[in-house]
Amino acid sequence: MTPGILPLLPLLLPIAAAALILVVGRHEDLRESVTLGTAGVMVVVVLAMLPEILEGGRISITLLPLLPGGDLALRVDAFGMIFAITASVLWFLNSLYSIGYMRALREHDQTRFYFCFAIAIAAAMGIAFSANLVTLFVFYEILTLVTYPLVVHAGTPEALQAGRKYLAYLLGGGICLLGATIITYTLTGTTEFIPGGFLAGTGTGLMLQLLFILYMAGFVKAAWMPFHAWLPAAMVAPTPVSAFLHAVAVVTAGVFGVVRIAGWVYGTELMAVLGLGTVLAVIASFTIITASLFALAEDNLKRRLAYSTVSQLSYILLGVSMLSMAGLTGAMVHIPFHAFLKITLFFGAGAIIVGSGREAISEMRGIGRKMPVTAVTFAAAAAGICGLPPFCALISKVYLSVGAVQAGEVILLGVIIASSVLNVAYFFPIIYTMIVARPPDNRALGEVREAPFTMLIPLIVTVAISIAIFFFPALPFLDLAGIALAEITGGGF
Amino acid sequence: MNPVIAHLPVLLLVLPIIAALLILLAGMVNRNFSYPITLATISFQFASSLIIMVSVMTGGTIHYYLGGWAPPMGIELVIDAFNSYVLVVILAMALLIAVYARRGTALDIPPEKTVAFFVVFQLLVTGLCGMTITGDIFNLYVFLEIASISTYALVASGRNTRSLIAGFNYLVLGSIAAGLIVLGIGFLYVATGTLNMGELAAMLPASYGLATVQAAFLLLMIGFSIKVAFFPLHLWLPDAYTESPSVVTILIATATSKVTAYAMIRVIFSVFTLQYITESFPVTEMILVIASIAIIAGAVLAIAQDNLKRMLAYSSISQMGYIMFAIGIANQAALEGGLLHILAHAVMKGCLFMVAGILIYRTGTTAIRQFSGLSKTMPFTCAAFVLAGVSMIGIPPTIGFMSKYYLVLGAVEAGQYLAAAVLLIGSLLAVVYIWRVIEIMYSGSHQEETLHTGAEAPLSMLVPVLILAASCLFLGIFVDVPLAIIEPAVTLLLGVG
Amino acid sequence: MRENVVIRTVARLSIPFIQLFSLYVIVHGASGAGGGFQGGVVFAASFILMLIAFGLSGIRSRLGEKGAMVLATVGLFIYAGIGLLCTLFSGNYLEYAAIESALGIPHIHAFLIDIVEAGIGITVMAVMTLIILDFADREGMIRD
Amino acid sequence: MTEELFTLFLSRYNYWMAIVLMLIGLYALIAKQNLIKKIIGLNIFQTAIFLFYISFADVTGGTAPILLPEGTGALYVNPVPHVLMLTAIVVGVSTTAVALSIVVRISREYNVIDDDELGEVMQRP
Repeated sequence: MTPGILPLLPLLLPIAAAALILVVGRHEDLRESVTLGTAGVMVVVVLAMLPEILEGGRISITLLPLLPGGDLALRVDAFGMIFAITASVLWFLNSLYSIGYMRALREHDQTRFYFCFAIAIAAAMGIAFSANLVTLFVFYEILTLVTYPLVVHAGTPEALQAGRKYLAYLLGGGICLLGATIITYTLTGTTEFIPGGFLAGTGTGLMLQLLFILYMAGFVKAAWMPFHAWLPAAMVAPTPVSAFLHAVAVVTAGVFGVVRIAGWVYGTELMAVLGLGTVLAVIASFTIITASLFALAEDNLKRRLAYSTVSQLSYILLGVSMLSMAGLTGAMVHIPFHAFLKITLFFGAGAIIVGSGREAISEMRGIGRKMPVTAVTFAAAAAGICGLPPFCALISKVYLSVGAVQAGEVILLGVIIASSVLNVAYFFPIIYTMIVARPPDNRALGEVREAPFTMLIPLIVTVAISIAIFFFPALPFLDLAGIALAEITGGGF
Repeated sequence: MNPVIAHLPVLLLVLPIIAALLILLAGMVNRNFSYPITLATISFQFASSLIIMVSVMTGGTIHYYLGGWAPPMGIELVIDAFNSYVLVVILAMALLIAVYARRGTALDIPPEKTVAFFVVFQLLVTGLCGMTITGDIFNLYVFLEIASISTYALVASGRNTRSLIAGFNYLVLGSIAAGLIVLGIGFLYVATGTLNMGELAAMLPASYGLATVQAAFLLLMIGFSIKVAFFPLHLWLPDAYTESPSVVTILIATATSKVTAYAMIRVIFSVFTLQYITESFPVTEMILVIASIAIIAGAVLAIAQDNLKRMLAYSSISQMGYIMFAIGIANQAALEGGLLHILAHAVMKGCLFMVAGILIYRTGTTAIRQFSGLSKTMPFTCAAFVLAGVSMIGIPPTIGFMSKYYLVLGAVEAGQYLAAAVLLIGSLLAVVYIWRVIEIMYSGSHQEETLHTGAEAPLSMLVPVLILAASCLFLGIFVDVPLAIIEPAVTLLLGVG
Repeated sequence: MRENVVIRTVARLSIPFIQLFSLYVIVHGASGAGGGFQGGVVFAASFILMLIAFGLSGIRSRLGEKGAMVLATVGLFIYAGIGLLCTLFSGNYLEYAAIESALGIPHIHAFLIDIVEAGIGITVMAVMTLIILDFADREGMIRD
Repeated sequence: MTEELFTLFLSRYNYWMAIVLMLIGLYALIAKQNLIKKIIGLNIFQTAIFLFYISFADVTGGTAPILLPEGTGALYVNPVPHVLMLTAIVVGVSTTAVALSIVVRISREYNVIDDDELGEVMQRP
């Protein structure tokens, strides 16, 4: 483990940028250059750490002695790197996209918007690089708080209502996480993430099981059912925010946390002994199927995507619940893979809002004729989520299926297959409506036009990345997952 | 030791009393002279408290015998880690409030009363200092009454005539409390024949079994509970906080309540001991239960309020429950949390009440629903409110979170999972009442007809607010700075038995 | 107020004695029962009598609000000054023995105590008078 | 039995008196509507405490605690509670002064000094 200040940069850069954004707030171009520039540098900084991680190294730095049980400490490891790369790359694309989106819609309070975005990405990086539970918790709460102004950006009563729901769920979850952290500390005297876990041999079985439930309640950001309601509600936010919630940071932080707890706090063996895999499997399966059914019934495009996210996140939980090599690999790589595809979908939805002002799927008949790029990329990403080649999600789904088979759980395999069918069932009508279906009459598409350039580039790039990953899966996500798994299992099962 | 530093403990009390009368005399010459003298005196007190704290941290506990008479004959000033910490906290708050008071008094205090106001203000601060550093329990009572009587007068000093009734009710309840306290002190004296806290602690264990000592304990507890407005003895507090002039509200919410809580902790742990409240006369469970009820009830009542100051007042009842909670748990982590919360609550409640004062100053209203759109015209004030509010909720890395963390940690270590849950639920309830205000501030448009002026607060009011808001954050991040003095303080408190 | 010869005459006769007695009580504070506080209150009581007998102007002509405030301050300065004087002689606050040993004058501490008691007495008397004046000086209450 | 109780009462009658006074004071504080009467109740309450202190300081047959020239072994009462009560009296006087001045202002502002009537006056807009 090498010490270094490199992990600090992804945190400090956005915070500095946020301050700068406040200062130059009036000058739009300058403000947005700051955002974009920082995002670009962030990607470089994160990637600069990649070689060392790929060699199996870790970079760590202790910032402050914060609390008993946890200094404010950062440690970059392979799994954190997966999240960090995903978040930083997507933030860059998302920033580019939001500039187009926010300007096209002439949104108010853009300075506050970019300010909160910058802080939020710093918090996401903090979560990715946190070395212990306390640090994780600190950044987790900050993330909740700074995304709130983004969610209620519209300022309408509806948005405020959604914001209240958002806060209630996430802060409520945060409190559970705090309780769980403190109980963990009292049990073990540490909260440091240790590969393979450190809870084994402490506390009674029942206690540890309850503790796990508390952790799950804490990671309500993973939007598992029945604690998912905040996510569809948060769809009132501007689309870049939705993209941020669903792909870049927020829900990702939730599932990231669950994997961290499973691999670095409990450890797979203890999870198996306590039967927690089963608990998780039940939750995940229930969520996957139910959320897909909910998605079928939604006509609002963004809300349908939200339920799709709820469902897809539980794939990751499902992978964890298998507690096997293949399952965990699938879970870890599904985090970035799903993120890249889902952000494309949200970018597409946003582009449709900007280009046509429509949010209901039923109103989008034939929209693809006027917005070809958007429609095609949207269709591609939707197909990707369903698990079709040549998109990255196929890889993670294969791993998950293999994991299910290896675990001998036919039911889990059934869940995966059933949900893929449901995915197709709720995505293909959209694609059909947009591309194949004829517009109701000739004038219906009169005001519809393609979204601005800055919004299309991110769309194309994310699709391209998801295809590229399909062909070169090892770089870097599968490799990183492999290293992380080797860490927590001590080299193999 | 430098002779001036050696005499600082007594200078801290004597010079400000002289200054208080100087303010009176200077005010007779010219009304404008009184404010600078107040500011200078409190600055002096704050500087001395810092010096005292440093010398306590380096050289250990300071004992100062008044008149050269060693106890039990004479009165002793004792400054250890615990009270030097409290001293710095309240004087820092007093200094910021004094800065704030220059414009802050303009609305509430008639110009011809400002001189008297600053005299009593100065006496209150000095009384609080006296309470903090005295080592004699009867002397504690005397300073408590100096502070309390000043507070009654200040509460009733505003233009708002309702403050008179609030002040009178506070006076009645406060005097009953003082009576109970002095009766309790009498019982202690009967049981031991001394009034010095150190000697009491040494001599009391021999008579732990006596009903006299139990009666003394209960009388003192009830008396102090009224003074700190510990639920359900809080009845005076909402009116007193709501109706008094803003500056007074800030002062009693941050300094008076903190020092009274200090006195209570001091009596419980340094006069009686941990052993007494856990073994000889087990009351910790009961304190814990009542504190838990206070936390929830205060927060629920706060949610129900329309008036910002009243809401913050009920929130104070809830937050004082946190400090009592620490007493109820009575282990190292919880008490560290409780002591940290003294600082945390002073800083954040000070900030919130200052913001409330600014809003009254600028808009003339305390009705929460009329604050819509204020973030546009008063961005800094509203940002400060958000930061302090977030700290009140207990979001990391603010100071409010740190104290909450220690309290929960203490509760979990003591096996009180239910109590820990109550504490966490209490902070969720804080979200409801704080966020309601934030939501209104940051949404909606500026309503011209309800608001006097759309300007940001004057600088002399804004700077203290911003300092406090920043402290909420930075004291949280660099929490090891206050903890450096809190840890030895808690060790001292727990180690006496 | 209607003139009442009996009250005025009695007051005129007794006030000097009351005030003299108060001085006795103050001076006696160092060595016996008594002291500044009691003496000061007795002195202030004479002003109450004066108020009843001669009305507000009766007191005001002798000791007005401003005068009382100045006296209160002066009394406190005497008390605090002696206390701080002790610290100058490297004693603790109010440690008379320090001055005694430094100057080598025996029994000076009794003298110092008297001064301190006098200071306290002046302050108490002035403050009590101020309270009396404040309450008396209201519309519809005691008038001339 | 009754006789014993009576003896117990008599032997400690000063404390009982203090308690009775204290209760009278508390009663006045709570039950009286007139604010001035409340203040009187407060004073009675405080006086009861003074009495209590003075009572326990007393030593049967003791003299004043003054150092006599030849005074060795003289039985004297404990002076400390007396001194304490002196201070407590000051506190009591100050409290009363503040309370009275508040009541004076209340009466000037509202023209009533009765708690109930005050409540009614406050209800009016």
